[in-house]
Amino acid sequence: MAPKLPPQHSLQHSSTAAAGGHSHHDHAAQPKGILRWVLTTNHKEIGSLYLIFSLTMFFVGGIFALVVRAELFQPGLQLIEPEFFNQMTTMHGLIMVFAAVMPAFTGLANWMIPLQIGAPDMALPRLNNFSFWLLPVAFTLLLSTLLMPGGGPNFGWTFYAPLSTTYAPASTTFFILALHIAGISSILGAINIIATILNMRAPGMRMMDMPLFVWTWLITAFLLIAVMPVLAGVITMMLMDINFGTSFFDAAGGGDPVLFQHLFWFFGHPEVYIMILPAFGIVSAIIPTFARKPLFGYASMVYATAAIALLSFLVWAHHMFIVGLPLTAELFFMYSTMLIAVPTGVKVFNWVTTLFRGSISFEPPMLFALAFVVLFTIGGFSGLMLAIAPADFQYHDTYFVVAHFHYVLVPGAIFAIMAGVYYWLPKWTGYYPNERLAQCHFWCSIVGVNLTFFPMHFAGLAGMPRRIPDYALQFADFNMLSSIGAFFFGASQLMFVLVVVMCVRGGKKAPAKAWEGAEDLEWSVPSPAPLHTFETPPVFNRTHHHD
Amino acid sequence: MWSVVKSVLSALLGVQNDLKRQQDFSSGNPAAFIVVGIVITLVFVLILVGIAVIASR
Amino acid sequence: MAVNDTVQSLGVKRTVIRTVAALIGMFAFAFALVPLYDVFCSVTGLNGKVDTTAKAIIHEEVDQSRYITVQFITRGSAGLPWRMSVETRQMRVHPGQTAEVDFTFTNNSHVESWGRAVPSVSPSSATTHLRKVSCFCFQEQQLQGDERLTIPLIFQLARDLPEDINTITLVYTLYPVHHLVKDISKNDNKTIGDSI
Amino acid sequence: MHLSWQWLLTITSAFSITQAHANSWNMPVGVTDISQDIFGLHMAIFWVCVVIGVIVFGVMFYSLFKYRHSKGEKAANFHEHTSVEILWTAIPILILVGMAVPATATLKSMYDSSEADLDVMITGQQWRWRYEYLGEDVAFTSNMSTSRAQIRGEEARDEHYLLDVDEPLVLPINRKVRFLMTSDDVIHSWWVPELAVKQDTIPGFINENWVKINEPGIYRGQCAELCGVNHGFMPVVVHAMEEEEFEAWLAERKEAAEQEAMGVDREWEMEDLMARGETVYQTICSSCHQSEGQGAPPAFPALANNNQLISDLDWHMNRVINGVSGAAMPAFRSTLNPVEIAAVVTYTRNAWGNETGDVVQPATVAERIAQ
Repeated sequence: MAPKLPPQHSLQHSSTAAAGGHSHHDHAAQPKGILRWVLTTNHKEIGSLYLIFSLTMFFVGGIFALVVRAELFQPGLQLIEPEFFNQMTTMHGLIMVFAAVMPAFTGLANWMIPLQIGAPDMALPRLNNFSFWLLPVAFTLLLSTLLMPGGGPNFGWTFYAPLSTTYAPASTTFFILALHIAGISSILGAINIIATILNMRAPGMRMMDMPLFVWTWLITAFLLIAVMPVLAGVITMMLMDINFGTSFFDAAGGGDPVLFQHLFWFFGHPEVYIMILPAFGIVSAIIPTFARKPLFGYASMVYATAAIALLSFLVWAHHMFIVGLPLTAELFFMYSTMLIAVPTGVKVFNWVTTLFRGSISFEPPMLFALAFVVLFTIGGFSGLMLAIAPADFQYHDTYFVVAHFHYVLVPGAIFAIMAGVYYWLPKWTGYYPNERLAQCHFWCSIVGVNLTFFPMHFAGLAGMPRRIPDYALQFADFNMLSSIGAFFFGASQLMFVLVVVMCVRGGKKAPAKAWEGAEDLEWSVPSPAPLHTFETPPVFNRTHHHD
Repeated sequence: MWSVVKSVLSALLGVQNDLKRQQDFSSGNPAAFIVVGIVITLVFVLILVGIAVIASR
Repeated sequence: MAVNDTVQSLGVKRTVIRTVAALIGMFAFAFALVPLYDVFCSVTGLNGKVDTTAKAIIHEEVDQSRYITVQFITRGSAGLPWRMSVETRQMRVHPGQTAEVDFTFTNNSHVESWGRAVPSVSPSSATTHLRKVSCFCFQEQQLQGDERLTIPLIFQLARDLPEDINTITLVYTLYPVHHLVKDISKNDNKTIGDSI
Repeated sequence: MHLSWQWLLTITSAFSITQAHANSWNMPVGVTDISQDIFGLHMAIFWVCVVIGVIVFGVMFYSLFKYRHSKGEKAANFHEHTSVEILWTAIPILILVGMAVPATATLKSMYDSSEADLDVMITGQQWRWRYEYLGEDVAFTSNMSTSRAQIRGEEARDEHYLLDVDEPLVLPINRKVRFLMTSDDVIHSWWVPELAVKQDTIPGFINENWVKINEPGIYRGQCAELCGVNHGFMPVVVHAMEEEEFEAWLAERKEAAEQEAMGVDREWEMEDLMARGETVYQTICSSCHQSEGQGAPPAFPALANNNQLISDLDWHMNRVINGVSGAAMPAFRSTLNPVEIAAVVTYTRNAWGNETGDVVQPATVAERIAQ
């Protein structure tokens, strides 16, 4: 008997599942117009809100990045002052991490998790609405600090004390408040996702039958629950240091600036995985679909994700190899960091083996997923290099690190989000995205991403520190290339907006099962997915198409 | 018990076959896995600390 | 259906309660990490952070075979018109031997102020082997205008000091303490816009 | 394992030594044993990544090419293979152990700062470095000497644009120099790539590192940790010279310091103070308070036409000597000598329309610093 793989299944439709729920009592008096969106408790509408918000913020953060790249186009100070430059690098990081990548994943989770597990909605719909609307509040507040006297946060998205406490601009209190609100939003979102996944699965669907996107989000949500309170704790301590005369991080009062870094990275490293684990889930859905072959090593994938999540709590001080840790600590964190490469490698091997002897086609979601595998792996390689503590003494705080984490986050997290959007757009809108435009978007993005970030490896190795507004002449060529690439990449993303807008308005009609090889539960409801699905739980059968 | 330990160990490496996984998930007691998982993680940390201490001599 | 719904909503409720409990726990844990970190530092000597409590002398045989150079460095900081000096910049001691060195604090201004000397030890692996019998570290000192104060530091190096350490550097940084001179310091800090 | 690593190191360094100096693409090989070890590690792990990458991407692109749907390829249906999975877990672990062994050895030698011949204390300060040769009575600050005009593009940029300082750190070669590092304000990071020393300087805490330079030369680096507005303008320059040359330099510096100390007791003319003061102001003060004293409020107040400054000499001197806690204004009593402080105070009280006519004598300053 061949072993069975779970996410391959068929669905017995209950007769009402696809019929939509216009008559459902909860939704009898639905508000119209703008209020409908403000008050909505529907997971699909909230999902869309999250995605629209995150796309907007992606452009805001992107413009900040372009301001930075424009200044760095040539040596010398041409366009902006160092003070504003620091605010731009800081805001770019904060916005991209907390307002673009994280909400995008939450948006995808809102849309897809109920569809993938056969639930009618999220477990806590009203909380869902609240956690979304906290985000615009938080980031309006954060962006408004740029207009305050003394300017906005200028201490980097890692806001190391005492630069962010004793020496910070007056607006820092508002920055802390904004981060608190964003943190609460993430936490509430995580609670909702956990409650949904654990309690709302269709009858017959066991944990190990869940699609990997659901699995990776479950693990991500647990990570959020574990580390967002730590972030809240750290910024609360900062707040107290700034306003109430404590000295958690102030050596003058017996505190320790290094403690800040320990606490921050205890949050920060799992945070990095929060931004990549759902991406693993998306890619693990797309590759089998377009290779028309079941995912290789489903169980390994789940376990590897859990192992990565667990290990992420044991490696934080690899961000701190040069703060003067004792030798033993340095060795411990070097070893644990190197080990994290193992489960990550397992994932890459699994994806490649899924492709092996498949029947592969290259629709836009697949293109982005394949680019993810290659470029994320390159980011993984530079991560492995950074794990070697003595070598990190040279890499640390240089553009090599900038190149590393942008490879992991841009063609990593962001490409996976775009892959997910292209993959699920037919389900959301009922139309296929424009193939040629999407292809064009893909190839431009690939060129842009590599042109922007690849030269940064060289600039870093040659000795360019990060977060500097001006640089020595030997770095000029690399920076010019990076800046050209950044503007090209930024402009290419307008095509993405165009594809999405066009797809919402019309295009080639998509059937319920929009992709030939797609297997998960969401493809059993019509395209576009009606506002209310699975109001009568579907019966989940584990059958195996490929046996 | 040994089977649980084995499952958790293979989870740590990210290697597991489907048959074993089916067994794990039908055993129906996640608490055992969580407890064993935490214990093994602690043991893993201690081993790593041990290696680091020895190596730094 | 209805039965199913209640089962489900009970499950949701339980999950929410558990996750919220975990959240509160993690938030408390973040604050608990601060004292835990101090404990960890004083056990391992991480970061050269010095244990602030005075230790009793342990009478152990002096290790005549080794000499350790102990350097003393004193530093001032912005906002405190004090000078801190040490009678000798370095001394050589045997492990196990008790040694004494005088530190002098001088207030160069004509008004009273408060300061505090924050110690740090390098290499950090020596931290746990440096026993301070009497020390002014972290204690707030008050000096009247133009006052001068000499305080001894009595210390002992443990015999089990690692073999590869032959120089220990003890640095004191003087910081102003603001609580009593708050009004002056507030002015100092907040009016930078219209003054210096 | 160790042998194979040595072998890798040899070829990789042979590879790069030919192009070491002109190479601006790769990490410098450096001029210390440690930096060369690190370079070896860097190249070894790089080639490991390249080999793994070639294999993994090779299989991937082969599959993408070979098993195309458009070619009518039928998909297979396998989805697990325990022994293959164990194999591809075990091999990376072995490779990692192979990397960890030499990395551990290098790290251990980096941490061994015992038996140093010379101690230098490095203090980071917004935005300059201060160097003190412990026990030698020689100390100075090192400021970036690249002019604002070059940064603004009003002047041609020279070869060492942004990487030039007024006073480099001078070190002897072939001697073990121990660095003690700390900071006066925020966290900085002292970095010279060719010495492979990058270490955070942390306020209130002391860090240690060391270097033994093999070749004389001038080595340049920068502050690596974001430390505020002028983070990008805080270069490090190390001038490594032969031991005798270094001794001569040190003796000369000591004598110069004594000369300077004698200047404290004599009565200075206003002109001399103004001239000296302008130099001090432009190297030390102008990065924040700007070259014409116009400042950059709110962080850096204007000095020109500053009423408080003009009306209160005592307050002004206190600011310069003792600094402002929690702001970028450091206490200059320990970094400038009385002559310099007197000069710069006199200068700021009489420049840009601050026509107070005050002349501050070095002796007055000296009295305020050490009573």
